[in-house]
Amino acid sequence: MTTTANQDPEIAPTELAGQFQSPFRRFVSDFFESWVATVAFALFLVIVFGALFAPLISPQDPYDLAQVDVMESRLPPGSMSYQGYTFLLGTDGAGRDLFSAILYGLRISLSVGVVSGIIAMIIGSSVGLTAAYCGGRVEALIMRIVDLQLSFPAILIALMLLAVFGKGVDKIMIALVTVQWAYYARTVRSTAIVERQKEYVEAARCLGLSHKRVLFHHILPNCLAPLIVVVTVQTAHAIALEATLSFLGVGLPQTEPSLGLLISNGFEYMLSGRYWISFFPGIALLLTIVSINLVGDQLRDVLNPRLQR
Amino acid sequence: MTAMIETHDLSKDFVKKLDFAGKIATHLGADLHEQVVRAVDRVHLGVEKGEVVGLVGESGCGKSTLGRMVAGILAPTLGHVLFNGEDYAELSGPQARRAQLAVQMIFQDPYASLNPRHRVETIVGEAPLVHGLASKSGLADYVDDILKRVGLDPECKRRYPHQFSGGQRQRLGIARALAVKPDFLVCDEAIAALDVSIQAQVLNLFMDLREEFDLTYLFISHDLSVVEHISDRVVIMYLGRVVEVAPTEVLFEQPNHPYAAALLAEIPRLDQRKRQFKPIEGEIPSPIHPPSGCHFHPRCPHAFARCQSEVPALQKIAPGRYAACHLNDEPTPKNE
Amino acid sequence: MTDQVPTLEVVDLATHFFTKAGIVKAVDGVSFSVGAGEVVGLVGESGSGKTVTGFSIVGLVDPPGKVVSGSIRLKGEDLVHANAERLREIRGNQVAMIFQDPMMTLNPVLRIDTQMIEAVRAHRELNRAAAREIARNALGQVGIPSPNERLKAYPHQLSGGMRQRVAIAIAFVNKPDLIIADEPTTALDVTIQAQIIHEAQTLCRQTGTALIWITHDLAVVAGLADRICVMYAGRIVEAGPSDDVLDRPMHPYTAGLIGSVPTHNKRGERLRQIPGMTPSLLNLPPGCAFRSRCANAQSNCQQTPDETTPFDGRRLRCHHPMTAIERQP
Amino acid sequence: MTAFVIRRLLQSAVVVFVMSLIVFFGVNVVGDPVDMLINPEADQEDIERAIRALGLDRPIGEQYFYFVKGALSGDFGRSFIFGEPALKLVLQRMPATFELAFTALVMAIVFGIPLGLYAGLRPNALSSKTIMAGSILGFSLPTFWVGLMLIMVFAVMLGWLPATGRGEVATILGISSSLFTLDGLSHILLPAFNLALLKISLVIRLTRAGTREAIYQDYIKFARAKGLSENRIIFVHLLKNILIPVVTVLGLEFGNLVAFSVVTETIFAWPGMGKLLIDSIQQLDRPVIVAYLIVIVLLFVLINLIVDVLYSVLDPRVRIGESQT
Repeated sequence: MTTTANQDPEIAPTELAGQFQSPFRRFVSDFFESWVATVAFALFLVIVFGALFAPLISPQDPYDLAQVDVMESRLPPGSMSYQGYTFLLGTDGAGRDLFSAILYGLRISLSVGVVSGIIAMIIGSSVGLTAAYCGGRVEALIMRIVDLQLSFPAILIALMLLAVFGKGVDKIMIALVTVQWAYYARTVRSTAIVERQKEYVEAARCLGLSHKRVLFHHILPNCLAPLIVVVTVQTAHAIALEATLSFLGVGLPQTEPSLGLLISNGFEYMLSGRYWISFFPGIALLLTIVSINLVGDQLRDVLNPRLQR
Repeated sequence: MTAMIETHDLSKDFVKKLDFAGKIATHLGADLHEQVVRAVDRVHLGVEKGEVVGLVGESGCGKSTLGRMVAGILAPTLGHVLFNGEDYAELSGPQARRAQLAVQMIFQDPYASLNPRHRVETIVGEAPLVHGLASKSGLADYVDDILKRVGLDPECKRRYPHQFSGGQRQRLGIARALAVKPDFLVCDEAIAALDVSIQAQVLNLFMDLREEFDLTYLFISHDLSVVEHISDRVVIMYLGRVVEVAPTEVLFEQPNHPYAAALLAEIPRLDQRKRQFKPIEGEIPSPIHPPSGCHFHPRCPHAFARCQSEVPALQKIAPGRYAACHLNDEPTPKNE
Repeated sequence: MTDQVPTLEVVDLATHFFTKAGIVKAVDGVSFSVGAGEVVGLVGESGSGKTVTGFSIVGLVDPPGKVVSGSIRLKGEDLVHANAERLREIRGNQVAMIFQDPMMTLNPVLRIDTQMIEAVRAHRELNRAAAREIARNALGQVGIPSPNERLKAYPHQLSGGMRQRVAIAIAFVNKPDLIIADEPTTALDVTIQAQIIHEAQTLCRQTGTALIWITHDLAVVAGLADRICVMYAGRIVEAGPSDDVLDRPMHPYTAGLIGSVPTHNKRGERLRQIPGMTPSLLNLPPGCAFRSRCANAQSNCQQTPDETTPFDGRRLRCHHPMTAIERQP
Repeated sequence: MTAFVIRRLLQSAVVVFVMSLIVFFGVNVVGDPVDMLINPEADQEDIERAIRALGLDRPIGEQYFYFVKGALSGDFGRSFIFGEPALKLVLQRMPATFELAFTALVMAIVFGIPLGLYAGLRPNALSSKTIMAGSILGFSLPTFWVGLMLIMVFAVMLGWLPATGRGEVATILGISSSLFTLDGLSHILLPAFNLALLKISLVIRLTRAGTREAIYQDYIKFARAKGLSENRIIFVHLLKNILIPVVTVLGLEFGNLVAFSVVTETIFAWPGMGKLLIDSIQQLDRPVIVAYLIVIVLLFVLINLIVDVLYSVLDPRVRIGESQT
């Protein structure tokens, strides 16, 4: 059942006016139609905000030795500090305020995830677009590599790389980019191939427009929707993967305490019932990933061409 | 006088090559072959200036492929397309561009043929601006003018395609083509996807524009009544080959080729009531494995031995009429 | 008129879709009947409600659609209030359907024999072998060569025309009283279309099955149907014997539709087009839905026209029907 | 079909070749092979001897040749820690990992398919929405953290299930597994569920999406029009169509489970290959790492091969399409 604008120019040209909406505004209003997605998006903004302004919000700088007292270690949530503020989420084994440590950890987790996600997206989509554009042997070669890589789980490839390279922020970013670029390449290429075969591309070529113009002005904008969905999913993956690797002790070094490391550090206190040291950083990680995934889920629905009216 | 568009021996093959593994498999005895589909097979076609030529055939007959080669979107495997006597393949620079713009195409699917991310003004105005047919300052007026001529309100030019109905979108597609001042339009099933009442509107528009812009059409359709209505001459294709070419009235009066005859007998017509449908037997063969000789022989009620072995040539049977059927060479009359 | 109970009688049927954007009155007050052995053409453009009418009869309207009022009687039995199990018994047994796209109607991962045998066994207590025999005969009846091999095939191994024949064989396999064919030849080529119409026509004549042929193509029903119902925006605007309706249309829409079809004698002339677009059924205002496109429209067209019977066998919904003079081109 | 299998075999061969190159270069070129392959506690003379024995003084091509030769004969050197052949160590741990991955796979099927089918058939029911919300959560929960929480709740707080180890192992028909003893079962429950959680979510989403898509297909409607019972429509017509992609994905996910067991095994101290790998990475036990990587690459290639063939057997469109053209 089509419910699109059905007026005729010869009869009522002005009747269309009420339905005028640019694709972007339509997209925005569709997106916020779901309250779950709206809440998730707000939550994600709060998390990003907390991470960005961690030094201003957190009661203590957990990595300034002058502010941390070992005597205050492993205090349960709600305990008072000597300085007079409350340890909202308790303290860890070294006496750091967990709430502050989580905010600082979020900074690291988010930046590692997002930065490597962006690099992977740039590399992956250029490669994918190149494949779709060149076709033939270049495409076959690129897609073979992509298929090869995608047939192995991300964590395995990351472990392989880290086993060779060792720990470090740069190392883990290399690992994350290596793991992720192939997803972007595959998505962009497959969408571009579909778009390339549509009649509007034939029409553009018939109109004598240059290859470059057709590629960047006609095909690329139509590949953005699936790309955006993959960006959200992959960013969530990257954050989770970094946390996992750091937890396993092969990711970030102790000097860069991301959420994964915080959880790992709390592991040893778990069996003695001091749950909060692992629990709260885990919740922070979970909320970050859930909010991104929920946003991605709604994006998938809103941008799905098959569901579009 | 040279025709505006001519094709000489025009052929298009679509090849699905065997990969390395396939080659090994054939060595091991598997029955695999490189698949070559000859979608268009040595087609000679001429369209005079001002003429409307209808191209008719059922699915898989290669009519769309032929149309795309004429429009310069697909490169032929063999043969040539000539525009005003000049070969597409030999043109370059401004001449090539001129030829490219002079032949435009109207597509079947009013949804897929418009870029969903572009506004109407971009869809219609992009090419004229790129090719310098309109100046940046004059573009708005240029686009308005064209929209009016295809029956669209210029007010709507800030809109996106999804805000239009199928018929309006097809008008947009026509406006986009007209914007580069073409001489020749290839209409590929241009009204097939539209509702009956909208079909009539667009068909009328095509006829009006023909007068107004002095256009020449290659009108591709599977719908014989539509082709009969608009065309001066009709070309009938079957499995990649032209089987008959004739002026419309003559063809519909008395088709020569048995396939043409069958096709004409089977179109449902408004003025034929409660009829007993007596279809020709058999399916349309796959273009991958077309029958030998005359492609139509397995379904043809008049087929004889020669039809299985020898491809009938398209030959002149009367002034302006051509057919590819061995029956025309036989002294014996058709056994009706 | 006979006092016999018609095979199907639909009275004042209304099927609405309750969408987020509003109520779509896809079918809004449709009445017609089909007698035994009769072929009725249900003609309309996209969105006219012809398909929904077909699905309403067999109770297969997908949510958010719902039959909201009216009655559907199959040989006197009420189908609107029949329970799900009774409807299931009727479907495929007393009323069968043929769909538009033969490439999509057969399950791609099940063999033809599975799909035919289950259709037989859903309604008859038969063993597999007996059901298979019936299936084989049914395939033979629709002109499928070597039915034994075809039974073992998967749908993708058959051409579109072949698949539609299989679908027709399945529809006829339980000798139904009524077949509803929803645009069964639209996706097919002209020569294949003729074959399919031929098979359906012959089988109906042999078995006395009533046939509702839903289509947008007036020319097809002209050659096939005894009676024609023309639908526009969810209502039947005109109905009557085929010859009568096609030669002397009274509703301006019917006349416009006929004028839109290119024919021999209009070659090269401008067609008599209907201006404007088919209206959106979403929140359609009351009144004659055609009035914005109608040359005869006057102020009283703001009120929905009632159904009238200008003469025997002819029904019409129009305040200002065409006169004989207006019909001249 | 023949061409299909040959194509897959060729591809597999290429994959193994490429991966052997990557592992070789990773170990011998990017890192310092002397550090990586020779016990750091060896004295100078031992190192010299080992370099010659390993062929590290030869040209790179020749080194690769020796690497492949060693790999083919199953020789990846001895573990620095255990002093045993690295390959033997890895293979010894394999059954424990397989047992874990297999149990998780079964859980994913048993929970995932019915829940997904249910949610797909009644998309608007509250229960379905709950299932879908749960699946998003399951998708987002970091495996390792869930593992910790499972231990905390079920082992520490409630004390119902053991937190670590594999438990008692029994041997039936030559297969030793902890699945055959009650104690073993109680040990495997938590880690298997931990490992399965992500896959359950995945299967739910896949099954639901497949159901949602299939339910609107004409063939389902046609099946209804034939008057088939709802059970036959769902369990024959619908399920057969959606199971093809689900089974394919599940096959591939088995490999994924084996890889992800690295995390679960570390948390639950499960004595499998994954824990061995992490221990070896932390203790710089390079021969074991190399052996693990090669084994897992072969495993993946094998799984992919089996799944591809399985898919073509399941789907008649692929099975018959190939032989006809």
